Amino acid sequence: MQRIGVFVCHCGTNIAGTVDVKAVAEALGREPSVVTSVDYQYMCSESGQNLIKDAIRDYKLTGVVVCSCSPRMHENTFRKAAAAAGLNPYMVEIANIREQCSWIHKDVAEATEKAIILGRAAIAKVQLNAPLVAGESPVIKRALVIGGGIAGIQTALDIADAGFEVDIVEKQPTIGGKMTQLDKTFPTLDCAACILTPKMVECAQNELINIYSYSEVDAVSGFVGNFSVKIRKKARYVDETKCTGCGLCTEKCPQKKVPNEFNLGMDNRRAVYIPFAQAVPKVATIDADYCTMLKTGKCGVCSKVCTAGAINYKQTDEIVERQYGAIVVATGFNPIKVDKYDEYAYGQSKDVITSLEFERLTNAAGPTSGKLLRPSDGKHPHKIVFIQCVGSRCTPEKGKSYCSKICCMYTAKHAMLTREKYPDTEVYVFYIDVRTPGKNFDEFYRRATEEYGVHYIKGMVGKVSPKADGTLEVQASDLIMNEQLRIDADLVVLAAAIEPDKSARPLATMLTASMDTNDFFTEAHPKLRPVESPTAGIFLSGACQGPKDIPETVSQAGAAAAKVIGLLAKNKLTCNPCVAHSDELLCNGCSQCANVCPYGAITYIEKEFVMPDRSKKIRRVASVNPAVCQGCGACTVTCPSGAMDLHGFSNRQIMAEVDAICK
Amino acid sequence: MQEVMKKRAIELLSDGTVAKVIGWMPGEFSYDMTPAVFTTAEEIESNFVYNDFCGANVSKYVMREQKKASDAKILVFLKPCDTYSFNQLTAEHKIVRENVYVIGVGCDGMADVEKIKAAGIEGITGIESDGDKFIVKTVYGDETIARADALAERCAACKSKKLTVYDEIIGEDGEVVENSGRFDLVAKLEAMSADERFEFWRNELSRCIRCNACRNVCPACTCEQCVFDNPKSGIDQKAAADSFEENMFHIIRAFHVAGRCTDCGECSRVCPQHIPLHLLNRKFIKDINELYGDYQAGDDTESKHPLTSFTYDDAEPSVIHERGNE
Amino acid sequence: MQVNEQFTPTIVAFCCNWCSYAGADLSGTNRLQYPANVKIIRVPCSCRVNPMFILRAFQRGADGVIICGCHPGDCHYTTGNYYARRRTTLLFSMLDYLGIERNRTRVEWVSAAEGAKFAATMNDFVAQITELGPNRRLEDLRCRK
Amino acid sequence: MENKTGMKEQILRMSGAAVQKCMRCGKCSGTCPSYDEMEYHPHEFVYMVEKGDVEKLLKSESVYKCLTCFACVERCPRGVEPAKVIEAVRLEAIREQGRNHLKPDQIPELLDEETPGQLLMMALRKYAK
Repeated sequence: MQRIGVFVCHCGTNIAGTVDVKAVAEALGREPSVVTSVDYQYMCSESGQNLIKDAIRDYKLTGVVVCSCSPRMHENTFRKAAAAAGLNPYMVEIANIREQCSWIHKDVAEATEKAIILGRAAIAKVQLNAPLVAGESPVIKRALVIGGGIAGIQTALDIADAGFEVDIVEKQPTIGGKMTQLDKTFPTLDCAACILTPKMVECAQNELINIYSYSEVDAVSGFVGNFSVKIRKKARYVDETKCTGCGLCTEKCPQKKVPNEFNLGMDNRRAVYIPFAQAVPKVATIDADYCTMLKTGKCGVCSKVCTAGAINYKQTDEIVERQYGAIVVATGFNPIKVDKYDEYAYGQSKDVITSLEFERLTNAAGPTSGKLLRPSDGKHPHKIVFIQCVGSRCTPEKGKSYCSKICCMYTAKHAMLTREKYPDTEVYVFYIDVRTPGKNFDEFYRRATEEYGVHYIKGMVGKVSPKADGTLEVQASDLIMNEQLRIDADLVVLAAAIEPDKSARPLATMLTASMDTNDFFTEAHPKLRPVESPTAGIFLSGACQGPKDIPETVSQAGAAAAKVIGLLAKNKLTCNPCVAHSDELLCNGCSQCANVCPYGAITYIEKEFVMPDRSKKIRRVASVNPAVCQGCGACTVTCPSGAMDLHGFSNRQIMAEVDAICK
Repeated sequence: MQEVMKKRAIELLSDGTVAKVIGWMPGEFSYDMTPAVFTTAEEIESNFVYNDFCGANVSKYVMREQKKASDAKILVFLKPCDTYSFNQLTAEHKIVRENVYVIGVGCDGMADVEKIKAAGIEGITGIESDGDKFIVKTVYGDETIARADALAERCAACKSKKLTVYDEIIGEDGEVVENSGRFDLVAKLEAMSADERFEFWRNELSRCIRCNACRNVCPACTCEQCVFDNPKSGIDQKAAADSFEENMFHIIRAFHVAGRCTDCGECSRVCPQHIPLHLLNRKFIKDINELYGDYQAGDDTESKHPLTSFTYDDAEPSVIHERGNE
Repeated sequence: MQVNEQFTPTIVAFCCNWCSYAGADLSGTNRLQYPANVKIIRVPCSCRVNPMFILRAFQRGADGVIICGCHPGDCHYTTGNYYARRRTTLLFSMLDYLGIERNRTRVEWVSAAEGAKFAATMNDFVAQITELGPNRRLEDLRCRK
Repeated sequence: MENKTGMKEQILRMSGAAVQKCMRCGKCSGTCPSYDEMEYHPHEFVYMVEKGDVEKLLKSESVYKCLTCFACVERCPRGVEPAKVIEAVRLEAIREQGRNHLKPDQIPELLDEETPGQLLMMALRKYAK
């Protein structure tokens, strides 16, 4: 039998003005198990709290009901007071007789009656309360960053800066990501490599940062503060510790016809390669799909020329298992494939290119050493047409439903740079809307038209037809002139939509992190928790969460790092004790609860039970990880047998409230 | 058919592939075929039966046998509708698929003995199928009855004759039946006024004697302990003391199996009070199909059922308030 | 027995802690009135509302039950209200199918900023239930007042 | 005004096209082979029908200039189907004039499996004078 104390607050006249608090205290004092019931001016004040503390000691209370303002206001205050008097804080319930009673009613009799009923409901609930103890779990003080683009790099640097170890897993042979392929960056036009490579070097040199390049995440288990991750280090057939990055092997390799992915296949590399000069780690990698030695066993040139003896044809994939307290996803994006849009003739003409290919054509380290030349004949293009929104803002059948966000700005950059370097070139940009919300963005776009004379045309290109003379006939509408244009262009550049990297979906499954229909990771809250995944301990950095430009990516990367640091700085995590728990004797292991859990908090264990006849039996039962569960209760309703219940909001507690209200 | 099945069962039993066989044998009367577990060739020889009275869904018996010994190899004969329940039980980890050898048996619909009796045929000892007729064996000699007149209601509105899981097939595999008409009665009820519906269901549910046969036979009712039997649940009730409790039990039971019910119709078959309980389950199935897209529980063992999944643009609950017929 | 007296219905409102309960608080802070016969039960999320609770309320004498949660897409637990939406839709449809007045139940999405909507919703719902009259089809006679 | 919305509804119903999905990119007009022949262009059809401004379209020769090649339908990023809107306006114009050129009994012999039914109907209405 509980011993319950009821404390009715006047809140000055806020409550006492419309609720007869004395009558409430008196009526509730007659409820079963209530041993004391008093009213007071301000319960939340120091002396009000002391009143509660004294009553807990004097009456040996096992439960407390405070009739006052909203629990969202002072539930914690009263819980702390109870704890100070030696009562479990979760034995306190609040009846909200201010916001949900005195403030909305004028009639005193009516409001008083309602306050009594709300008090009764709280008493009925507290009758069934049980002391709850918040669990604790240790935090492993190391973070994992998945993806080594600018997002991952910035997050890793910021975490390391706070003194925590960070591992970066990057699937390519080098970190750097998409930004390494860019020429200049908008709106300031600094060179991408100049601002990125120092950060890459910093990562390599920072003692707290460990880079797993050419590696992928194979499996993830555990929970916030305590993840265990299997990392597959793919065989690169070069001993990273020995290779000096001299590059001799990449010059001598006889296999010269490997499409160079760094230049998007616009030139070739060798079978053993270093993606680019500033690669980090600067270590050669052998492409097993093309290496003659690995395929036929005959060649071995690279091994012969390597003075460091770093080549190892017998290398195999290696799995390392490491523990982390937090995981940051920074898997980035890719441009979509545009060959499905027949009307733009991407597959038909070499001179229809994507914007990322255009970046390579204008980059000094690119296939043309930075000279803008047509891929088909190597001639300088005099008329260039840029097409916006290729695959963005479409119906799901036609492409991506979202705006890819970065295309308007980089196209303005491309147009501007082209006009600056080659003033004899006519540049047309076909747009639906020009979207430039960002600091100095609209000014930048205006400069493209006002200072550089780029022709912006409101309208869309309907068709690109390659002609016999090598030009491309661009048929488009000009919506403002209300006419149809035909432009004979030398080069057509498509601003392809961007999409999350393909590796994100399987990774999300491993992390039990949720994704939207476009495979972007979802945030814990779209406004208030934008860099956290709903799964505790998983954080989001960069374009894996949605299309982003570089400044935005870097700020999000820093924000994610701050969240990680906040987590790793703790020695132990205190869990919310109002979490789900499963009655193993009732659970039949059907897995429905795990299907609705947004946090992956429910796992199934094979547990041995002693049956009434003393025989032992192994049964599959649900097990809730209290460190991961957030206490939403979705599982409790899915469970038909009622094996799954929620501490603090149990089936019986809520039904007791219902009963008290309806009586 | 029965002989082929018997032969195959004995083969698999004697070559050690399986240790138990789940099928049917006569119960109290020779027309109430009951699920049965056989462990020897002799038992099969003398008792195993498969005929047009074998309507009972045996999938749940696999679960029961595996509960006794999860590693014992079991042979089970499943009719098409039983395979859906079997899949659903597998999906919910109630059956270890690897330890079961499934022989799918084709089915053309089962006979309803009540209908045969109602046609004045007495002393029934057996049944045979013959095209669009059933030949009913009786102590007074053979009688014939048109298939349409003796077919069980649920088989007349059969949703699928397709075997969704099997290791081998005896007989013919069929297809999913389009336009089975199984929702016709639900639609008819929906078209009634609220008063008429209330009247209808009061009339039906007030007959409930809480024998729990529906719950015991249901392949989706697999709880260790039912909420209605658990004093700790706060809603336990042994017998319905009030009309509310009659409603409560059946609403909650239907809700608990919603999305998981394969529409096998066993609940209505076993109800001694002849309450059309399947109309509750079918209402959920019809709503699910209409609101969230066609879904058949037990089609496979992978997909999440409609109540444990969602789409961002699901219908709002107000659709219920906005549709016709208050 | 109340005969010819003004019928005041008993209404149970399940409100999720993060949006609707806060919305109810806000309507209090703004002094927006709604009838006193609406009593709120705080639950962590609309997905915590078990059909058993709804039936229980009717059994014990409630005349109307309303469930309020975050707007779809805004759930504090990301997905809770999506499950609640399906469950309540199907349950309400079933009650309707059994001939129980469909307007005794309702779901509304009320955000923490929508104090006015909360009060308006409650006023509207109370009026609706008052018009429907006492719950007789899903009550437990033993609990009749 | 009422008549205006009535006409719009009628055209939307006939065409089954979702004009409200249009994002005004002009790709339909950019792709239209009949563009120069037309007074009102595909994107204008979509926009004007959405506004309910159908009268001008009904009177315009443009409705007969559309080749029904469906390039705009094929390429519209938003699935608006401008050609179907134009066809619906054309039908409306023909109906208003009481000049239905369609002889139903001629259809079966003209059908073959390759020809989209809708295309055939359009051709009949346009050319069977």
